[in-house]
Amino acid sequence: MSLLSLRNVTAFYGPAQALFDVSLDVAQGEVVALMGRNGMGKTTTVKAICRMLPARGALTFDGQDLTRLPSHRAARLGIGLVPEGRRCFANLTVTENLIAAARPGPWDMDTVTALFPRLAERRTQTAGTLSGGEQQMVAIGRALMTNPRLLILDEATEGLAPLIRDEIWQAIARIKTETGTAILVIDKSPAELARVADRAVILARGETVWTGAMDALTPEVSARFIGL
Amino acid sequence: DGHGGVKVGMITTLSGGGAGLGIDVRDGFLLAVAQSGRDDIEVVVEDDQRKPDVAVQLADKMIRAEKVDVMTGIIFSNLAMAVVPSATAQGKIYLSPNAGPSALAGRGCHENYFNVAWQNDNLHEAAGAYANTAGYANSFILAPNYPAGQDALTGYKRMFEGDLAGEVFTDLGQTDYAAEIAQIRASGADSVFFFLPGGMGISFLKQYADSGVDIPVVGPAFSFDQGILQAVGEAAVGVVNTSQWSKDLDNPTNAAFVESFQAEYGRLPSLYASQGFDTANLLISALETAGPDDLEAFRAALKAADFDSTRGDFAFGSNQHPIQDIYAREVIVEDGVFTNKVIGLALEDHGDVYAAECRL
Amino acid sequence: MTDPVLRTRGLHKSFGALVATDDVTLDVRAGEIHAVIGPNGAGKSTLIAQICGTLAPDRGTVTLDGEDVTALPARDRARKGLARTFQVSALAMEDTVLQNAVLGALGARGRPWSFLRAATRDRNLRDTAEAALHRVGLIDHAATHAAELSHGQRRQLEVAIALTLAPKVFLMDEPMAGLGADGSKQMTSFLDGLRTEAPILLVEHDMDAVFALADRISVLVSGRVIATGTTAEIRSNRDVRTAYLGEDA
Amino acid sequence: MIRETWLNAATLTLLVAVPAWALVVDEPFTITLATRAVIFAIAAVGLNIALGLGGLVSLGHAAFFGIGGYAMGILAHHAQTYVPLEIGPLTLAGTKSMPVIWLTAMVTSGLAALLIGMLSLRTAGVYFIMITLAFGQMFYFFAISWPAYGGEDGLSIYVRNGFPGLNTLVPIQFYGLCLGVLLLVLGGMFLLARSPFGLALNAARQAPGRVETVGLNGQRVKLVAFVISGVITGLAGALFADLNRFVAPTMFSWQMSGELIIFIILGGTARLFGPVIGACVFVLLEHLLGGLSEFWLVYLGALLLIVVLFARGGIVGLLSGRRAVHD
Amino acid sequence: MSAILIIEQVLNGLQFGVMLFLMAAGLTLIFGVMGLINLAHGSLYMVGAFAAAAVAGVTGSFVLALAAAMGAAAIAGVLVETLVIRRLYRADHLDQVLATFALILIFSEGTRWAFGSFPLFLDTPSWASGPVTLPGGIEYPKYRLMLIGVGLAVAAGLGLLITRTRIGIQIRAGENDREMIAALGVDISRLYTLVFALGAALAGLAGALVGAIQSVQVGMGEPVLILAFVVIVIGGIGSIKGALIGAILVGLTDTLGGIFLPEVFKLFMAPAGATATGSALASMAIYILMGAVLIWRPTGLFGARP
Ligand SMILES: Nc1ncnc2c1ncn2[C@@H]1O[C@H](COP(=O)(O)OP(=O)(O)OP(=O)(O)O)[C@@H](O)[C@H]1O
Ligand SMILES: Nc1ncnc2c1ncn2[C@@H]1O[C@H](COP(=O)(O)OP(=O)(O)OP(=O)(O)O)[C@@H](O)[C@H]1O
Ligand SMILES: [Mg+2]
Ligand SMILES: [Mg+2]
Repeated sequence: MSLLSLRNVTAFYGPAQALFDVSLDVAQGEVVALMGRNGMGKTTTVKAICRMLPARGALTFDGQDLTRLPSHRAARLGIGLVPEGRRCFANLTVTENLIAAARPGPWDMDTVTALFPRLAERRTQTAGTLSGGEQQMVAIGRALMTNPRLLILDEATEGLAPLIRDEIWQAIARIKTETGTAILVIDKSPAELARVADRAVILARGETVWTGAMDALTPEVSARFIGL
Repeated sequence: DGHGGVKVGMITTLSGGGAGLGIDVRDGFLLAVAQSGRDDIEVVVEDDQRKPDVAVQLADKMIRAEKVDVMTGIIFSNLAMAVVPSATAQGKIYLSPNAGPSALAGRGCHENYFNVAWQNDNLHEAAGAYANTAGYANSFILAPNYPAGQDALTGYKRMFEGDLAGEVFTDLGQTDYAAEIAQIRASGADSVFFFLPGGMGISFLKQYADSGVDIPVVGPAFSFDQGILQAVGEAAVGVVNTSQWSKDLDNPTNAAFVESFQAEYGRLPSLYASQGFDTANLLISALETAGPDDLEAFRAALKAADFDSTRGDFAFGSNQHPIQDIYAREVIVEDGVFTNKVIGLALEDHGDVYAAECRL
Repeated sequence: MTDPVLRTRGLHKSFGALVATDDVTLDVRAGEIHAVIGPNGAGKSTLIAQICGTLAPDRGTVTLDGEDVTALPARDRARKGLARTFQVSALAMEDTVLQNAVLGALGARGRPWSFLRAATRDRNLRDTAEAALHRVGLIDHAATHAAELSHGQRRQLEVAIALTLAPKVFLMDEPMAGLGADGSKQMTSFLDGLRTEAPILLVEHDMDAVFALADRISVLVSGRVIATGTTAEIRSNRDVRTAYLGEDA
Repeated sequence: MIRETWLNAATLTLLVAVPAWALVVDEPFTITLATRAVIFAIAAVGLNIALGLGGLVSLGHAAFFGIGGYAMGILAHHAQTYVPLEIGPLTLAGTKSMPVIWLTAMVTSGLAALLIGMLSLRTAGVYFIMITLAFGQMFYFFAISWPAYGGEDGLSIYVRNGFPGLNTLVPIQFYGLCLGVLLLVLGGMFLLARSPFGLALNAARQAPGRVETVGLNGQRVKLVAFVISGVITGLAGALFADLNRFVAPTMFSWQMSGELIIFIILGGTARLFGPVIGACVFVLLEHLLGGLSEFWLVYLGALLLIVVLFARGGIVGLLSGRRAVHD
Repeated sequence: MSAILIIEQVLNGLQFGVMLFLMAAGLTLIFGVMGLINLAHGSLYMVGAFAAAAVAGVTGSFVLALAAAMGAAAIAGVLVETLVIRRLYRADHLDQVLATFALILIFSEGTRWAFGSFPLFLDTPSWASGPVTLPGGIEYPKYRLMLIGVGLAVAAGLGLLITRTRIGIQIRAGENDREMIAALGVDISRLYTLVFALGAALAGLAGALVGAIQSVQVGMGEPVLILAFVVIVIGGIGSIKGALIGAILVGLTDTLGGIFLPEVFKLFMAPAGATATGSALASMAIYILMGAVLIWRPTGLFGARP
């Protein structure tokens, strides 16, 4: 049984419909890539999952109906979010950002700073003054520290230097193999996604248009839905 | 009888901080009207929210829309200054049940303006006079820094013959008096005079009592009136204050007033209630002889002040402000209620100094 | 070779104990795209901020077209021809795309003290703005409110506003960030054409774009320029590979 | 959009029709009430240039309202007592002419706005709210304790000042004058909001960094807006004093500043007619509820609460069915 | 003026400052930390004072009165938060201003309706009234010393809560980005309700404690409200330390200004004019202080620099 499951989900921004028919599944320990051009509804799907946007349709996590839960209850079921645009708590220090919502588990201050040594150096700096990439590390660390069962990464490597990006991809691969955490990942680099993801889901205009194993993602499909 | 009805416009403070005073004036006034048994006196009451511009608007409404003949009700001097000059200029009679700013008593006096309470300086002057008789020789005096406060200190100094150990203006609305109390303690004064109306006086007295300074205090009645006294509590007991009226003044009108007010409203009347009551009775007495349709005669009837006031003898001076006795009262506890007892006369048949400037 | 259009000399900035910019000397020559790359927190954005004047350096100078502008506030530098785009879009979100572009044109004119005629009816302002929108491909969205634009469109609008200023140098902080694969491609070809108009100082982590566009690359590490050179030189530089690119780049 | 235009037209019609009706049925107080609403509307439209367009939430605009009021009070006082006004070596005669008084009110409140604005614009957000409050309070306490012009008692003027060609003592004529000023101010606001200056001001509110990077001086744009705003509010102050034939320090109080802000929010921030509708509705409520009971302010509070909770974008937002331009 | 009087006045200024902090403490939490403009804070202060006066009148116990003050204000706070404020977190600050202004009207007149127009009686308890003699022969009211103690304890407690505890971190995170902290699994709505209730309870406590030496009347909260905002802004929004220091600065300025400015003016003016001018300036002193601080440091003494 899949950990996260969306069936025919629709969602609106006020009067404007943004999701028309999204279906996707993420199983325990699986990495799923959510792909699509700019503005096709990837972030909106994430918001629907995290209950930041009201949505209709079947949305379950670990068998529980998400549509009835407020945002924090959904998160407490074990969903960890690295949001688009980082959204660090600007006036809090790096440490405070990390521990604000931490829950016990293998990810703690030590393991996160081992992953991003840069954060240990900037521990007492307020997040608002960090460089763009440093903020991105905070956002990832913050989500990890909630020790989620499903980690959602929305453009988590945006603005990161190639070296760090590599490290993040390696970390994702490690998380997948070592902890069995499921991962839903959105990223603009198909090559990187291809290395870590098991399966891919492609959105176009708010609809799921393609689902399949990563190696079934042929250049034709890519060209048609992603523009490559 | 024959002199037709009268329409009275009452603008007074019924909401917000100063509401207690306005409510008492209104209730006293309406009580007298009711007791007179006359159904040809119509009273229109409006709330000025203690805002001068609102009071001005209401006066306009009373005059233009309600077409009243007589106006009354204003509690605060600054509102009176905003309303009275133009109302009297438009030929309306104004009977002041409380405020008596000096500007309206001296050069700014008007034949249509009658003050039925006091000129603002009066109670302070009485306090100064009382301080002399009590043998005080060195007073520390304080009041808020605004016209009424400045008038208060002037009034006290006018009568007080001793020296001043200190003279301080506090902020309007100030709530903490530790600094002033320390100054009093250090000043070597043998008496303290203060004029701090409303909550300011409550704060001052409580803090003064708590400070351990035991120099005797005198002040005008405003901080020791029935309504406010319960909030000051023990701290006020024994303080001498000056007033033209007291619940225990021994005259039949007053006894009847106190009893009927209590019966009607279930509380003891205050100074303001007595002023409202007297104002109405003045009006009623004048209506016996003339109505506002004959302004000349009506003014004369008012000026005669031929009514039984709750404070005993009452007459108007040349500027149509009261000439009356002002008493010294002491705060006591009576059946568990804080109240005042008259202990003597501070000033007899007292008028005001501004009358000389009034060309009426 | 002509004089460089933009040049920094010994720029230095520290935040407490942290040296964010350490004696940075570099220049941008006419017709070139000069890329600045480096690890996160190396000081690239801080450098841009000092060049455009929103952050005062501790010491060092910035020269534009031979003129020392170090003491000038940001807006005067903008008037003299420094146009920047933001790493995070900074647009008047309630205004339309056209109004945002007109604001740029107004900036180029320099005087906002006109109180009566509608700004979008002013021929000159409107022409400049529309020309810029046309070039970035946003002209069809002129009446759309900026808040309703997608991420990529906002980046295009950023560039359009810079275009209305007809600057001497463009300063661009991560223009590809958040763009999808096709969006990046479009942006890359657009910037490629732009360099003939005015040179570009480009900060970017997208190495495909950098290697495709840059005439020269400077590598910043811990606030210090560790190498400057052509694409090929930088690609093969050992230090750069270990500090930034990784071995398999 | 269309509905908002209709709403504005309806408001204008009412502003003409109601006093006209009052004139016919001889209800002069209704005219006075309408005049009060119109003057408040002028002050609030003035504030809205700073607050709505420039995002400068000034809790000290009563300072300008009061300065305008005292400009009228002092000049008329000197005229009515025939004592010339001496400022240092300068000796000026008082005046009872509205145009002169208006000019004085606008110049003095403009100068005050320039000074206050220069100092206050160093701050932003809540700090700006509070520093403008501080300046307002300084004027308030000064006026209370300054004995020359009546201190807390204020200053009464016996006869309303004159305007060439009008008998201002006739309520409808004075009303017409005030309405004329309001229309002028609204027209100015309409043009200003669309002008290059308005564009820059609007952008300076939304994205201050952006304005600087296109080479414009956003702070100066805001300062000019603040001064224009102060000038208009000052003019309204002079009219208000003339309406009451009276000025008092309460015109400087923070409650006054607060009320101006309330008018704007109640009507709809950054809407052309928001402050007008807000002021009219507030004055009307005050009048209608005032007679209901001693505790009428409770009803007023409840009504205001309902508006904020259920009508985002104020009354204009509610009635025109469009959400607030900014949130 | 004797040295001992000067020392005593400085002490009065400090004391007044701590009292101001006590009055501002709840607001520091609600406005300073949570970033909510709550004009009705003064009403919560008033609710506390009235509840205390009512309970003290019936039971005669000051401690019970304090408990009642905190309880009543906290309940009022929870009601206000859940019924009104909660809908306005996302809204413009200006909507909060209008809504809480409306609440002031409702609270004030509602209280007047329930308790009448005259001030109520609330006095210091007998065990804390009267003066004590401090070293140096200064006589000082016992109750005020107690107020200083409570004020400092509240300051320390709040400081720890906000900077040291996870709840404090979460509150501040919520002020930055409510949606995000919720998406990380923190029940920010409940947390905010609790914090709001705590802020309200502190306001109620201050109302009762300070009400005992001032007057308990309708409208007592409004001057306090303005003062409390001044204090927080001078200190820098969000900083507890700043609020305490701001309060003490305001206390000293107000007390010493009132005493010394008239004296200073007497040096070169006629006494009557000097007293009037000095007093006039003294009443403006705290606003001049706030203006000067903000011109010098646009985000207050300890506020976050932009
Ligand atoms: N706050 C909003 N209000 C209205 N419409 C929105 C809002 N946010 C996004 N949209 C619209 O919803 C659609 C989907 O946007 P979404 O952010 O989910 O795209 P995305 O796939 O994440 O794109 P990108 O790769 O650019 O991040 C877009 O058309 C966008 O314009
Ligand atoms: N105001 C500040 N106070 C303290 N440190 C700061 C401040 N601003 C920036 N820094 C630090 O200076 C360093 C350089 O930051 P900068 O934003 O210039 O990096 P960058 O090279 O642009 O990085 P990225 O590629 O991640 O955007 C970072 O370590 C950052 O944390
Ligand atoms: Mg997205
Ligand atoms: Mg950067």
